Amino acid sequence: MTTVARFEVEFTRFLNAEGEATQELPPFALDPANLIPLYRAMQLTRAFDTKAIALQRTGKIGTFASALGQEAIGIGVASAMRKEDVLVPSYRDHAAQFVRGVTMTESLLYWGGDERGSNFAVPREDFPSCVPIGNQVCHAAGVAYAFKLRKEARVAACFLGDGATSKGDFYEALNFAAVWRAPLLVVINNNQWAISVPREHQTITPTLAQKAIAAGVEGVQVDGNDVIAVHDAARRAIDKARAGGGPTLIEAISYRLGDHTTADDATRYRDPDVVQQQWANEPIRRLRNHLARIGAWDQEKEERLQKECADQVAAAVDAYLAIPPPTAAAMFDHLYAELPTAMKEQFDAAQWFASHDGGSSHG
Amino acid sequence: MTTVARFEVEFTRFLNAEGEATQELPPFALDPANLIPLYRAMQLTRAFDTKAIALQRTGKIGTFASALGQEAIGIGVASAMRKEDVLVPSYRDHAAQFVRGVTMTESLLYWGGDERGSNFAVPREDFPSCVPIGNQVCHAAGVAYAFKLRKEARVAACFLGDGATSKGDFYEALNFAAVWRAPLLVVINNNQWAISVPREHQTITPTLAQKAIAAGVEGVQVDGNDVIAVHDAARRAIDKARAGGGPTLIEAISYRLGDHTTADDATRYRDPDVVQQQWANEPIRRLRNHLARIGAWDQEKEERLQKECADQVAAAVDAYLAIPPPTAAAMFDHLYAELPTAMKEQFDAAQWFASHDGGSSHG
Amino acid sequence: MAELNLVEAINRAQAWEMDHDPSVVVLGEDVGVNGGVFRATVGLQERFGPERVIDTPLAETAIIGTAIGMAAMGLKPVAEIQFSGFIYPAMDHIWNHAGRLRNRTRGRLSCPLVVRSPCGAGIHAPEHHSESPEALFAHLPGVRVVIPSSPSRAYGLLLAAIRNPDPVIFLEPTRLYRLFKQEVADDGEALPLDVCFTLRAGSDVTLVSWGAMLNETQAAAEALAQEGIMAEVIDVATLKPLDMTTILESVTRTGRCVIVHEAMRTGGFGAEIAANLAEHGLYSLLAPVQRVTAWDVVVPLSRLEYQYLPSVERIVAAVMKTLEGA
Amino acid sequence: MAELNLVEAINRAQAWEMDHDPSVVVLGEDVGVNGGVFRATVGLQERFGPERVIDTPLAETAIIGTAIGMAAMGLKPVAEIQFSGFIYPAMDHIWNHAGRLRNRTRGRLSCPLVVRSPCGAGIHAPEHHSESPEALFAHLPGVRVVIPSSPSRAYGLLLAAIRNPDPVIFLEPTRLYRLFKQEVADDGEALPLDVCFTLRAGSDVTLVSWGAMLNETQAAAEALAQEGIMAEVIDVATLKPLDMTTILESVTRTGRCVIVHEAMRTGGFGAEIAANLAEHGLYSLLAPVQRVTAWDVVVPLSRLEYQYLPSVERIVAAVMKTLEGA
Ligand SMILES: Cc1ncc(C[n+]2csc(CCOP(=O)(O)OP(=O)(O)O)c2C)c(N)n1
Ligand SMILES: Cc1ncc(C[n+]2csc(CCOP(=O)(O)OP(=O)(O)O)c2C)c(N)n1
Ligand SMILES: [Mg+2]
Ligand SMILES: [Mg+2]
Repeated sequence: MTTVARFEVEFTRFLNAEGEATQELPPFALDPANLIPLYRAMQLTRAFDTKAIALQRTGKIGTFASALGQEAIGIGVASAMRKEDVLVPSYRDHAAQFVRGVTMTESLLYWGGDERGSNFAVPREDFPSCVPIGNQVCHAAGVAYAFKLRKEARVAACFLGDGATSKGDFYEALNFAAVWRAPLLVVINNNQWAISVPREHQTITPTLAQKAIAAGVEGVQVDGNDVIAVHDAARRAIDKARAGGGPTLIEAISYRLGDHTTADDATRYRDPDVVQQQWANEPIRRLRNHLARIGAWDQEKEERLQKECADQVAAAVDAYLAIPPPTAAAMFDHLYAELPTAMKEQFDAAQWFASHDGGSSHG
Repeated sequence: MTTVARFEVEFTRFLNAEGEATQELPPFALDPANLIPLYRAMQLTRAFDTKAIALQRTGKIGTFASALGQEAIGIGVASAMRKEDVLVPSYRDHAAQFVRGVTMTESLLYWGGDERGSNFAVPREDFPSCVPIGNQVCHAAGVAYAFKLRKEARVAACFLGDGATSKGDFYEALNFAAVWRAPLLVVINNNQWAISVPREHQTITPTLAQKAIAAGVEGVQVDGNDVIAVHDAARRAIDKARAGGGPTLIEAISYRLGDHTTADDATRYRDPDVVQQQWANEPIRRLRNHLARIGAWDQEKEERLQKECADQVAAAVDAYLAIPPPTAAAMFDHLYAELPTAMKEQFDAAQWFASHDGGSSHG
Repeated sequence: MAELNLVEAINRAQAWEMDHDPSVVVLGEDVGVNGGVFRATVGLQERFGPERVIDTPLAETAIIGTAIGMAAMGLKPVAEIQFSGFIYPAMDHIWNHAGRLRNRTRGRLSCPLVVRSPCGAGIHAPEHHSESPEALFAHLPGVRVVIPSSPSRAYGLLLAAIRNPDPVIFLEPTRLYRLFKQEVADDGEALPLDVCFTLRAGSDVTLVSWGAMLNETQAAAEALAQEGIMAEVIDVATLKPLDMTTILESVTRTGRCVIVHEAMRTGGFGAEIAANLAEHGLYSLLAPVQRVTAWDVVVPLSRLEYQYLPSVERIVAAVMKTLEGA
Repeated sequence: MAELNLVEAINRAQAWEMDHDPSVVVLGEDVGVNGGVFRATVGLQERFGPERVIDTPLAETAIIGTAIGMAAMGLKPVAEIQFSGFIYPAMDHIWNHAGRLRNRTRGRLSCPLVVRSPCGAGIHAPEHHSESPEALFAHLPGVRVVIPSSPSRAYGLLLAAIRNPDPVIFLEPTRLYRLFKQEVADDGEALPLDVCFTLRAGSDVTLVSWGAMLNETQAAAEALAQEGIMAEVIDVATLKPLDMTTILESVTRTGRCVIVHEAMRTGGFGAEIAANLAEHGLYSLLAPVQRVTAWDVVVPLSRLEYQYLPSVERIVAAVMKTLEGA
C-alpha cells in the first residue's frame, strides 16, 4: 500500500465571537476605514431584512429569504470583488448584491413579484438571483470561461448553500472550472440548514470545503461570521483567479438565525434555544466589539448609523411602493429579442383580456 | 489557520506487470484454486470480446463495447460478490456479468438489439446495463437502501468509467449512500479514456479515488490490471458494506486497449504506439505469469483453456443466431404491467402493419 | 368521514398506504421532520420512522434515481419533488429509466414509483414555483400522469397511483391544496386510473380540463348555465393513458369542445385532446375546438400570474366562440 | 458549390460562423480532437484552437449550464449533446434558464445559445441513441426548436440558429447525416427561421412533417403521385415558433392533412399542428386529420426500430383514409 495523495483543509478566523483578534489581522483590516464600510453594509442588510419581513407580513412583497446572521459572507466577498467582476448569486445573496450596487428598491421589486427587479441599473452584467438550487455554479463557471477566453482580467463569483453542495451541478461546475483553470470563486454559505435539514444530515463530511478535493480545487474553511476572515479569503481567491490561478472554494461557516424564508416556520424542526445560543456568534456584534475595542466605534456612531440605515431602507420602500404594476404586455416584451409572428395573436388576446376582465376573474 | 481535516489516498498492487508479487499476497490468493477461476473468466471474456467485434463487423450484432484489457476489474469485483448481491452495471461490464451468471447468449442478444438480452435467467435482480453515463450509481444507491431498510445482508455493486466521474449523478449518489450508510460498492474502471477524452483532461485530480472525500466515503486506488488487488479491495469493501459499514469507492486503474466501441476509431485521437506499450500491463498475461511461476499453470493448460473458451463462445453465438427475431408486439408487451385500454388501437395497428408491410418500407 | 382539504387528503392517502403496505416508503426534501413544505407528509415520519420517511439530501437527480433502485427491488417509493420547477434534474431518470425498466428487462424488473410534485401558479410563490409541466411527462411511454382536482379525487387517485405497478407522475395543484374541503372517507378506497370523470352534465358544449383549472372551468360552466348554456365538464384526471372515449362520447353529443389548461398553449396537453378530436370526432364537431391556456410565455412572477392563468372570462369567451360556430 | 451530406453541411456552417464571428465557441464531449462522434465538428479544433472548440468533461448539465454563463457574457456557444437521449440532464438549465434569462432580466442579459444534438432512430444504434425529444422543447417558452431535413437546409438553418439572439434547440436526424448529398454553396447565407418550407406542391392532401420522416413522407408523396393523388409536402423546419400560416393555407386548399413524425404519438408535436387545424382550419377540413407517428412505446432496440418508425405504407394508408373521408 502506497500513499498516493494527501490533502488538508484549513480553517481561518481572525476575530472570535467577542470580537477579539485571535491572530494578527491581515493588512487591510488594520485600517478601520476599511472595516467601517463592511460594518455599515452589514447593518444596512439587517435593516433591510427586518423591513422586508414586515412587508411580506403585510402582503406588500411575496415570500422573502432573509440573510439574518449571514451578512458577513456576502459582504466580505462582494467587497473583495471589482466592479467589472461578475456576481452570480443565489436567492439569499442580497447582502452581496447591495455591495455590488443593486438597489434595495430593485430587490424589493424582485421579491415583490416583478421581473423588473432583476434589471439592475448598476451591475449590468451580474446575474439575477438563482432560485433552482445549484444551477448558478454552472453559470458562474461559464462566465469565468468567457473572461478567460477573451483574456479579460475579470473574475466570476457565486454563492451556494450547504444544502446546495449535495447537487450534481456544484461538482460538475467545479470540475469544469478546474479543468479550464477558470477565474472563479465559489462560496458556500454554510448556514447549517437547508430548510429543515441540518448540515449533518446533508452530508457526513466533517467539512464542506473538502468537497473541492473532488475537483482538485483549493478548498478552505473560514468563520463566516468574521467578515475579516471572509474578506481576506475571498480577496486571496479572487487575486489568484485574476492572476490565472484558477478556481477556489470557500466554505464560510455561519448560522441561519431566521426562518428559511417567510413561508417557513423553523420552530417546527429546530429548537429555538439552540438558535438563541447562536446569536452569540453573529457577525455584526462581533465586528462592532472589535471596532469599539480599537476605538473606532462608539454609541453615537452606532445610533447615527442605525438612523441612516433606517432612512435608506424607508426611502427604498417608498420608491418600491410607488412603482406602478407591470402590464400584461410585460409577459411578452422580453421573451424573445423580437416577438415571433406566431405569437402576435396571443399578444393581442392577452392585451384584450387584460383590458376587459383585468385577468381578475378566477373561480 | 487550523487544520480541520486530513485525508490520504492509498494505492494497492500485489502483482507487478510481470506477475511478480511485490508484497505478501492476501490469504485467498495463496491458493491457486482461487485464482484459476479468475484467470479462466478473464480469458473467456477476452474470447467473447474478440468474437463480438467480429460479429459486429459482419453485421450480426450492433455497436459493441469491448472490455479488452480491463477484464480484471469486472471479474475481480463480481467474484467477491455473493449470489444474492445485486450488480448494477454500465455498458462495459459483461466481464462482471458473466461471473454473475448472465450468459454470453444473453449479452449478444442485447448488443444485437433485442431487449430479451436483459431478461437474465440467472441473476434475476441484477440491473440491465446502463448506457446513460452515471445514472446507475443512483440506482445502485437505491438498491442498497432497499437492502438496508429490509435488513437484508446484501450489497449493491456498480461500475462507472473515469469519464463518468464527471457526472453529477456520481457525486449525488455517493453522498446519499454515505448519509444512508448504505451497503454499496462503487467501482471506477479508470481505463484512462472517455471515448477521445484522456483521463487528464477529464479532471485535474491526481487520483479519481479522492472524489470519495467529497462524500466522506472511503476511497481507495488499486491496480486494475492486478485481479488480486481488485478482488481483495472489493472483498474488503463488500464485507464492510455487509457488516453495516457503508459505501466504498474503488478506483481501479487500467487501460482501454481497444477502441471505445466498434463505432469508434481510436487512431483518430491516440497514438497506437502508446497503446502498444500498455499491452505490457494487461491483466491476463500478468496473472498467467504469476500462476506459471508458482507452478499452477503451463502451456498445455493454457491451450486447453483457450480451446474451451473458444468452444463456449462459439456455442453461445450459435444459440444467439438461432433465436428468432422479436415480433412487433414485443414493443407493447412489457411497456406496462397490463396494456392500457387507450393503447389497444395502436397495438392492433402495429400488428396489422407488421403483418402487411413488415414495417420494411422506408424512403 | 373527515372534512379534508386536498393536501390533507394527500397526507391521509400516504398514511393509509404506508400503514397497510410495508413496502411503501416516502422520500424527498423536508418530507420528514418538517412534514413537507406544504405539510403533505406531516406526521408520517413520527408514525413510520425515519427509515421509511426519508429526509434526503438536496438533490433531485438522486431522489428519483435512488427511488428507481428501490422500486426495482420491490419497494414502493413515493418521492416528493418539492416544486415541479425543480423536477427537471430528475427528467433524465424519469425519461431514461422509470418508464423503461419493465420494457428493457422484458418484465423482469419493474418500477412501481410515484413521483409527487406540487404544480401550478396562483399562490404568489417565488420564481420557478408555478410550473405546469404535465405535457413533458404525458409524452413519455411507460408512465402514467395523474392530476387530481379535489380532495376526494386526490385521495383515491393517489392510493391508486401507489398501488399501480408502474411509475406514476402525480402532480398536485398547489392552488387547490387549501382552497376547499370535502368529505373524504379515508377508507383506503382507490379511484380508477386511466379514466376521465364527468363533473357536470350538459348538452351544449363540452369543457375538458384538469387540476386547478377545473376551478375556473366549473365557474365558467356555472356562469354559462345562468345564460341557459349547458356545459358538460370533464376532469381528465389521468392524462396518460388518455381516456378519449369519455371525451369523444361527450363531444359527439355536444358538438363543441373547449379545452382548458394552465400550461403554455404550444405543445401543451390540450393539443393532444384537440388532435384526437380532429381525427376521431371531426364529423361531430359543429365548431372549432378552442383551447384556453396560458400564453406561450414564461410563467411571470406573482404580480402578473393572474394575467397568465386562464380566467373564467376567457373560458366563457371561448365557449361563446364555439356557439357562434353553429 | 460542394456536394455535401447533412453532417458535412453542419460542419461547414459551424466553420463559417466561427471564422466570421469570434464570439462563436463550440463545446461538448469529443467535439475537439475527435471532431465529434459523428464528425460534425471535425477540423474545427485544428482551425480555431482548443479554447474555442472545447472538449469538455463528461457532464451534460454543466455543458449547457456553463454555455448559458458564456452566452450571457456575449459569447455564442454552440453546444453539442452527443445524442439526444443524453440531453435530459441538461433539461433543468434549458427549461429554467436558457429560455428565461432575457425575460427574467427584462432584456438586460440574454442567451444566444445553440444546443445541437443528433436525434432519431434508424441507424441501428445502441439503447438511448434513437430518441426524438422535440416535443419536450417545443413546449418551452423563449426558445426555438429547429430540425433540418436536408444538407442545404441544415447549413442555412444552423447559420440562422447561431446568429439568432435567443436560444435554439437544433436537432439533427442521424438517419440523414449520410443518407444523401446536395449542392451547398457554403457562402454563409442563412435560411429564415420560423417558417415552413413547401417541398412539393399538390392539391389533394397536405403532408406535414420534419426531419428524417420527410424521407418517408416524400416517398409516400411519390407513390401517391403514381396513383394520381397529388400530395403537398411541407417541411415544418422550425417547430417553435410554429408557422401555421403556411400549413393552414395549404390545408385550406387540400382539405386534408396527414402529419408525420417519428416521436411517440401522444403529446408529440403533431398534436399541436392537428389542434391548430381543429381550431383554425375546421371548416376547410374535408376529412379527419391523421397523425402517422411512432407508437406510444419506448424506442425499441435496433431489431425492431423499423417497426417503430412510421413507414411509407403507413403514410399512404393514412392518406387513403383522408380520401375516404371525402
Ligand atoms: C433544485 C431545487 N430543489 C429544491 C428547492 C427548494 N428549496 C429552496 S431553498 C432549499 C434549501 C436550500 O438550502 P441551502 O442550500 O443550505 O441554502 P439556504 O437556503 O440555507 O441558504 C430548498 C430545498 C429549490 N429551490 N431548488
Ligand atoms: C449521459 C451520457 N452522455 C454521453 C454518452 C455517450 N458516451 C458513451 S460512452 C462515453 C464515454 C464514457 O467514458 P468512461 O466513463 O470513461 O467509460 P468507458 O467508456 O471508458 O468505459 C460517452 C461520452 C452517454 N452514453 N451518456
Ligand atoms: Mg443552508
Ligand atoms: Mg473510461
